[in-house]
Amino acid sequence: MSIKVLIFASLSEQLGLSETELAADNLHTAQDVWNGISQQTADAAVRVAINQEYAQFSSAVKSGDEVAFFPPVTGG
Amino acid sequence: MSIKVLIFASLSEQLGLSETELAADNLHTAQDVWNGISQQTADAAVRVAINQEYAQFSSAVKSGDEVAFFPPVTGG
Amino acid sequence: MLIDISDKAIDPWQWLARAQAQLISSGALKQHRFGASANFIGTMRDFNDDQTIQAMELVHYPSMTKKELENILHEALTKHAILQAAITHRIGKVSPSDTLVVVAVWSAHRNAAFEACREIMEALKHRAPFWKKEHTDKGARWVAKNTQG
Amino acid sequence: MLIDISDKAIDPWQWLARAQAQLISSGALKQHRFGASANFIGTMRDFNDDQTIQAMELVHYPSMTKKELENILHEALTKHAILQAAITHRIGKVSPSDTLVVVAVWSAHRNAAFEACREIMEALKHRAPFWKKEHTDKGARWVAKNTQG
Repeated sequence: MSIKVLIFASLSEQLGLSETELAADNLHTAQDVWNGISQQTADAAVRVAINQEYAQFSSAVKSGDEVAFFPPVTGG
Repeated sequence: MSIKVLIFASLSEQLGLSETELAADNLHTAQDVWNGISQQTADAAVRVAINQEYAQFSSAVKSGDEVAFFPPVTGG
Repeated sequence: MLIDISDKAIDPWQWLARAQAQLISSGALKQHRFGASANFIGTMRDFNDDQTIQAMELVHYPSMTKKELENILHEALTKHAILQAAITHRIGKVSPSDTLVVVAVWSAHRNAAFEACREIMEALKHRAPFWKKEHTDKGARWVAKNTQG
Repeated sequence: MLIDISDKAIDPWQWLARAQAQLISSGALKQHRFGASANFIGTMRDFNDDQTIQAMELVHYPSMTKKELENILHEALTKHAILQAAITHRIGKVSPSDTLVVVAVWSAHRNAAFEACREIMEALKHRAPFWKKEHTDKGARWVAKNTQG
């Protein structure tokens, strides 16, 4: 009963973390997941995706979800 | 002392003429050149070029010029 | 700028590769300095206005074609923040799926390339002295005017 | 649609030629039915924000990249009168003048191809989960955000 967390690019370097698993208990939103990996408030530019789709920090999460945090994308 | 006249595409077929030379005497405008090759009023869609640049029927012509008449272009 | 008129089949991607290589080797386009290239490839379809087209003939006014295409590219190079631009256009007898025209623009950033490429195509369609004669089941006919796109 | 992610050098014109051939042979694109193709090629430059870039690293979020590029092409195919669309994007270590991205759109008429190609590139730049890390004289730095074009 866990949530997989991925962090990419500069954000991963800042947090010193690229991937982790959190116990799903008491994690109701993406914000809760963020609070589980960082004591700091997320920069306004940080994006969140739940199961590979863009979401909000207020979006619901559940056990088995993959939640990703990353800085503005810079592809192309 | 002449003006070279070129006619292209459907207009050339309508007039039965693709190229001719007209004596430059009394030819002051592209309209005069048109009158030298056709008794009919030019269709509003007919374009005229003088020395390979778009012009008007009222534009001046002189001996040595190349004057072309053609229908709307359909390249590309 | 680079302008070709071809009475033989155009391979659009080979032409694009060669055009870029030629512009770079002549010094007209600096490698490592363009971040964007926008291309347009026009291809002959086998239908138009609900009629099947078997073949087409493309005629032009050679000396004016050259001048007008130069004018069009010059205007694009002046108006937009682009580095280079190139055109090739087919003439003569063509068949469905043949390439009719290729336009390519190189720039540092994408917006200028997109805008210039599109404007060059619009200008070419409205100003370059080419004419199409379609050969259909019911005989040959001159195309009266270009579509709005 | 056709989506490639490549950790090897992309020859943009070979990729375009192959993408079109593949879409035609699979029946996804009917030969003789498209009159227009708009392409965009993004290339690595050797400078950015006044600094010389020696190399760059492109990382991504693989499973989301695939989904998001599919979403982007699906939206373009739904919104515009286009017949097909394709993308390839480079990942890994890249050098100046390497191709980073190619977008191609096929349609009956040119306006739809131009508009869709540009919108796909904008969407890709703003939504596809790729990140660039530049290696400059002064060390490595993550690109903070994409330019407006």
